[in-house]
Amino acid sequence: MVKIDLEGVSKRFGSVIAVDNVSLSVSSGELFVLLGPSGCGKTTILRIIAGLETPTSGRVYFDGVDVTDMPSGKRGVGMVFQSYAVWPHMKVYDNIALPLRIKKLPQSEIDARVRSAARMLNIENLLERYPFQLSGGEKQRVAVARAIAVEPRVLLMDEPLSNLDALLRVQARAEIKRLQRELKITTIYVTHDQVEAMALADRIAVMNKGRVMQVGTVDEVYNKPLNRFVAHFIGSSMNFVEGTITDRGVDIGFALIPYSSVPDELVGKKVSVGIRPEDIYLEPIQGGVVLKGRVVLIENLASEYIIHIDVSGTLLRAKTKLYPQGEEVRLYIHPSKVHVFDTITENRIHIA
Amino acid sequence: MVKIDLEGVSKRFGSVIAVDNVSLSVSSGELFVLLGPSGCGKTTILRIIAGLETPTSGRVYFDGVDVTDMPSGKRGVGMVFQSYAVWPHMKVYDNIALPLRIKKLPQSEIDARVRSAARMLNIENLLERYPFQLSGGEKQRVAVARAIAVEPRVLLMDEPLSNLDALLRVQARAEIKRLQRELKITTIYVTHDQVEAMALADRIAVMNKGRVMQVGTVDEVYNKPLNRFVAHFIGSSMNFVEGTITDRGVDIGFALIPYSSVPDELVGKKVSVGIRPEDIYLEPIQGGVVLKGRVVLIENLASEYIIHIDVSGTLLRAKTKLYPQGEEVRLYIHPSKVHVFDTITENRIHIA
Amino acid sequence: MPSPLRKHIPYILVAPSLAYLAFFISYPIFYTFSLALFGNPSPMVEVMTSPRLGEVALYTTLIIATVIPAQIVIAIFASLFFLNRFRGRELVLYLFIAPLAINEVAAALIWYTMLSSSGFLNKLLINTGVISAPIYFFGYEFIDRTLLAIFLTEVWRATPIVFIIIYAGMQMISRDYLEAADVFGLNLWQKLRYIILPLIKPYIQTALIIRTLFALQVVGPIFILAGEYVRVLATEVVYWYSMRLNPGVASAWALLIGLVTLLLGGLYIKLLRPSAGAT
Amino acid sequence: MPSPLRKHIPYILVAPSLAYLAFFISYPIFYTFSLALFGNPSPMVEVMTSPRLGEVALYTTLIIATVIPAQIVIAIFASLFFLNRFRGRELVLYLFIAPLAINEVAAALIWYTMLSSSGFLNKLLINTGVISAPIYFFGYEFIDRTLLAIFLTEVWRATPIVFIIIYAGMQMISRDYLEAADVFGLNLWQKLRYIILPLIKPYIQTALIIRTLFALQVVGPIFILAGEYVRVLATEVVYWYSMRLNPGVASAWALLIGLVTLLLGGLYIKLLRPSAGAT
Repeated sequence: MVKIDLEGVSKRFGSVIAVDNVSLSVSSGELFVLLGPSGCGKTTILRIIAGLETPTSGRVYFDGVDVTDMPSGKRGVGMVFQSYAVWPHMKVYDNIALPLRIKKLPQSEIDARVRSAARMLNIENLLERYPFQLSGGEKQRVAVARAIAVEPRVLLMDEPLSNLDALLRVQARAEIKRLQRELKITTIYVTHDQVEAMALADRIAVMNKGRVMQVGTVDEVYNKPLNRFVAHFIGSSMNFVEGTITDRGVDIGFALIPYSSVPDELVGKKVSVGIRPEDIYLEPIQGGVVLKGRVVLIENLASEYIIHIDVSGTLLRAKTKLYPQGEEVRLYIHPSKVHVFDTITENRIHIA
Repeated sequence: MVKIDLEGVSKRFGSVIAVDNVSLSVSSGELFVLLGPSGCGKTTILRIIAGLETPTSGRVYFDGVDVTDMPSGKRGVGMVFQSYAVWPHMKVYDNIALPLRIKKLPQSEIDARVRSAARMLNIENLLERYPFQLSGGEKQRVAVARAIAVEPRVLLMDEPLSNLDALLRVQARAEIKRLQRELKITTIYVTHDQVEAMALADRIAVMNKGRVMQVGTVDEVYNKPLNRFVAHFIGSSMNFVEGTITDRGVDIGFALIPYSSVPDELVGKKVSVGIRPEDIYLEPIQGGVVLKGRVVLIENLASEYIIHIDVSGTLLRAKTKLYPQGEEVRLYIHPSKVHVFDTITENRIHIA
Repeated sequence: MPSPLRKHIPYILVAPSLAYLAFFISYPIFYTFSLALFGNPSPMVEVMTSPRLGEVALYTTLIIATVIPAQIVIAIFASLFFLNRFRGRELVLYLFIAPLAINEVAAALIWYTMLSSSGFLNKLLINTGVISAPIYFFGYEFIDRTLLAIFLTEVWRATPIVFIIIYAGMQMISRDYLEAADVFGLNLWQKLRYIILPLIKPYIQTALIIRTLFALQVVGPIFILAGEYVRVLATEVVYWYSMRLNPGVASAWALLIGLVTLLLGGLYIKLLRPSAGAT
Repeated sequence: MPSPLRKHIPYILVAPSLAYLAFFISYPIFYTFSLALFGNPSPMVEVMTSPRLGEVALYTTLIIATVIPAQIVIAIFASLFFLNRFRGRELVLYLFIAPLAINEVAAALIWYTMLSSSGFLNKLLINTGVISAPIYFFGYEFIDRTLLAIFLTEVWRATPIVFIIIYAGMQMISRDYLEAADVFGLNLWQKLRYIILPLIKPYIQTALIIRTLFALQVVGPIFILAGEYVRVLATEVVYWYSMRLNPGVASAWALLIGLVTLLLGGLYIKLLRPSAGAT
C-alpha cells in the first residue's frame, strides 16, 4: 500500500484554473476524502493522480517515486468512475477480466481473481449478465470489483454513490468503508456530499475553487472550521449573522455573545458569526445566551423539527426534537458552539 | 382553490400496471405529497391529474366536476416539471408570459402578472436572460413562477428539487412551503425523498408498485406505519429482525420485547420487528430492553454517530450522539418504539 | 516515457492520414482551381461574361427556390404525422422513405414515363374524360411544364432525406417542452409556431444546407427530363466537359457551384441562427 | 371534447399526408413493379436468364466489395485521428469532407482528366523518370486499370459520408469507457479492438447500409470512366431505358437493385447485430 504526495500541483484548462497549487499527503492505507462543491477541482486532482490528466505544474509521488509523467495504465491504480464506466458490450465477468487479460495473467489466475472480487462485492450471481441488465447499485459493485481485481496500489473513487438513491447510498457507503478497512488499500474518494464524506473518511480535504481549504479529521473540520466556506459546507447549513467584536465578546445586534479574553487588537473588527441549527436550543442550557424570536415555519422531519425563527428581522434555523409551544420562543446558544470569522478574509478568529 | 378526488384510478401501459385502483382525496388548499420509490406510479398519478395521461379506468374530479376527459390546457393547472421544461429558446420573461399570451390577456395584465410572479420567486433580475444562462436553482424558480403566473386552481410539482444540490434543496423546500402557505393553492407534490416529503407535507400518500400504502400526516406515517414498506421507506432506514409472538411479548431470538396484553390469537405468529436506528440507545432508558453487542463499524457524522453493532450475528444500526466506549456495548430499546409486522402480509400488528 | 514524446504519439500514428489528405483530397481540388482560373482567356472570365450565365442562373434559382421549400414543408408535416404512435406506423414510414433507395436517374425515368404523352397520367385523364388530347410535358415549347416535371421528380426523390433530418430534430425535442405547452393551454398550431419550429431551426438549417448542396449537383434527371433546353450549373459542367471537350470552362462552372454552395450555406447559417440556448 | 374524438384528431389533421403518400410515393413504386414483372415474356424473366447478368453481377460485386471496406477502414482511422484535439483541426476536417460538395459526375471528370494518358499522373511519372511511356487507364483493353480508376474515384468521393457516420459514432462513445481502458492499461490497439470497434458496430452497420444503397445507384461516374464496357446494375437501367428504349427490362434491373439492397441490408443487420446493451 502506497503513500501519495502532491507537491504544488496546478492544472489550467485554457484560462480556467481548475487546480491551484495543491499540496497533499495521503498516508499509506488511509481512506482520504476530497470534498467540495462541483467545479472545485476535486475530480481534476483525482484524475491527475490516476494519470488521466497531466498537471500544468507540480509533481505527484507514489511512495516517493515521481509518477507525474507515467502513463495511467502503468501506475497500478484501480478507479471507480462516477458513471461506473462499466463497458456496456461485455458481460460482467469480461468487464472484470479484461484488465487482467491485458496483463497476460494465466487463465486460472484471472478466473480466481474475478471470482474473488465478485465474492467480496456479492455479485457472483451477476457474472453472466450484461450491464444493461443491472440496476445502478449492481453496476456500482461491478465497477468496484473491476477496480479491486487488478490488486491496485491505490484505489480511486469519483463520486461512486452519486447515482444511487438515498437508501442504497447509505448502505453502500458502509460497505465501501468495511471493504477498505479489510483490504487496507490507500483510497482517495471524491464526493460533494458532506455526510458521505464524514461517514467514510479517515481524513477529509475540503476544497473550493481549486484550492484546499482545510485538511483534517471529521471532528476537526466540523468543530474547528478554518474558514467560513468550510463552516458553511460541513454539517447542516449554518446560520450566519453579521457582528462586531467588542471587549466583552461579539455583538450580533440582537444579543452579545460573551467571551472573557478578547485580545485588544480584535476589538472593533467586523465578523460573520456562524451557528449550526443543531446548536440552537429551545430549552435553557448552562452558560447559554438567550434570544427571543417568532416562529415563521416548522418543518416536521418526524424524528426532529427544523424551526425557522425570526429574531429581530434575522431568520435563524434551529434543529430540535422539541415542538415549539406558541409563536414566541426563547432560543439558547452556547458561546463555545459559535464560530467567528473575519468578514473580509473569511478566516476563523480564535476567541474564547 | 379546488378539492381533488381520484376514484378508482388505474393506468396500464401495455401489460404494465403503473397505477392500480387508486382513490385519493386532496383537500382544498392542502399541500399533499405523493411519496414513493421510482416506478411506484406517483408521477403517473400527477400526470393523470394534469391531463397529460388518460386513466385506463377511474375518474378524476375537481370540486366534484368530472375532468377525466378534459384537455390539459383547460383544467387550470400549473405544473413544475422535474426537468423544469423551461423553453430553451425564450427569455425568462417570455417563458412566463407565453401561457398568458395564449389566453389573450391584455398586455398590461400579462406584464403585471409576470413581474408579480418574478418578484415572489426573487427572479426579477433574470427576466431578460435565456435559460442556458441560468443555474439549476434559477431554472427551478422560473418554472415555479411560470406555473403560478397562470393563477392555477391546482399546482402540480414533479420532483422539482431533485436536480438541485443538497444545500440548495434544503433552502428551496422551505421557500416552496412558505410560498404555498401564502398562495393557498391546492398543491400536489411528487418526490422520492422522504425527508423532503416530511418537511413539506400537510399530508403524505406513501406509494409502492402502483398502490397507495398509507395516507396520513408526517407523525402518522412515521409513528404508526401501516406496513413494512412504509416503515422501511420513512425515516432513516430501519433495522428489521425476524421474531415470533409469545404470550409475554415478541421473541426476537436474542431478546424478548415484553408486551402486557397480547391477544391469544396472535401467539405463535411469525413477525418482522422493525426498530429505527434513532430508537436504539447506548445508555439506559426507562422501561428499556437491554441487548449486548459488539461494535463493527462507526460512521462519524460529527453531530452524531451511526454505529453498526453485531448482536448475536444480527447487524443493527444505531444513531446516537454518544461515542461507544470499547468494542462490547449494551443497547437499549423501548417496546413502544418497536414496530411489529406480520411476516407474510407485511401489515402492522397492533400490540401493546 | 517522457511527456513530450507521449504528446506526439497521436501525430506520429496518423501521419498516413495526413499524407492521404494532402495527396488524395487536396490535389484534385487544387487541380480543378487551376484549370478554372488560369488560361488565356481565363475560363472563369469566359463563363462570367457568357450569355448562357443569365439563363443558367434563372433555371438554377427557379428549381432550388421551389423544390427545397416544398420539401421542407412536406417534411415538417410528415414529421408531425409520424410523431403519433399508430398501428402500422413503421411500415408507412418505410414506404415514405422508399424513394431514397431509387437511383436519381431511375427516378427521373419513372416520372418521364408517367408524364409522357402516352404515359399513365395522360391515359388516366383522357379515359376519365377530363381532357381530350394529351398534355405534353416535354419539349422546348413546354418548358414550364418540364420545370413542373423536374419539380415533381426532385420532390419525390429527395424529400425523404429532408424528412429524416427534420424528423430526427423533432424526436430530439424533449417531451417535457411539448407537455409544458399542453399544460399551459397551447393548441397544436401554437405549439408548432412557438415551440417546435424554433427548436428545430438547427435541423431545418442542416436540411437546407445538405439539400442545396445536392440540388446544385443534380445532372442526370435534368438531362433525362429536359434534354439540353433547361440549363443549370451542374449540367453546364458536363456539357462543357463531355460535349464541348473544354475542361477549363467545365472546371469554371464546377467552381461556381462550389462558390454558390458556400454562399448559400453561409446565408442559411446567418439567417437561421439557432435561438439562444436551443439545443 | 369527448375522448374518442380527441384521439382521432391527429389522423384527421394528417389526411393530406396520407393522400400524398398513397398517390405520390406508392404509385410510382407499384408502376415500376408492374412494368418489370408483367409482359410476354416477363422482363424480369428475360433479365434473369440474360447472358449479361453474370458480367453485371461480377462488376457490381467487385466494385462494392473493394470500395466499401476501403471506405470503412479509412473512415475509422480518420475518425481516430480527428478525435485528437489539435490546432487547425476544424480546417483539416472540412478539407477532408470537401469532396462531398462535388458532384459525382464532376468528380469522375476530375479523376478521368488526372488519370488520362496525357493527364497529371502520367506527366508526373514520365517527368520524374519513373516510366517512359504513359500508363493507360481507360479503354476496353485496360479494364483492370479502369476498375482501379473507378475504385479511386468512388473512395475519394464517398468516403466523407462514411467518415461522418463513423466519426459521429465515435463521438458518442462515453469518454469514461475509454478512460477506464486507459486506467486499466489497454494500449491504443487494445482500446480499438476491445472497446471502440464493438461500440461503433451500429454505426458501421449504418454506414454499410447507406453506402451499399448509394453505391448500387452510381451511374454517372461509371459511364464517364468506363463508357459501356464496365456494366453494373445501375448502368443497365439507364442503358435499357435510354439506349434500348425498353422500360420493361430497365424496370426489371431497377427492381433487382431494390432486391439486392434489401438483401444486403438484411445481411448487415444480421451479421452486425449490436452487442447487447451497447448504446
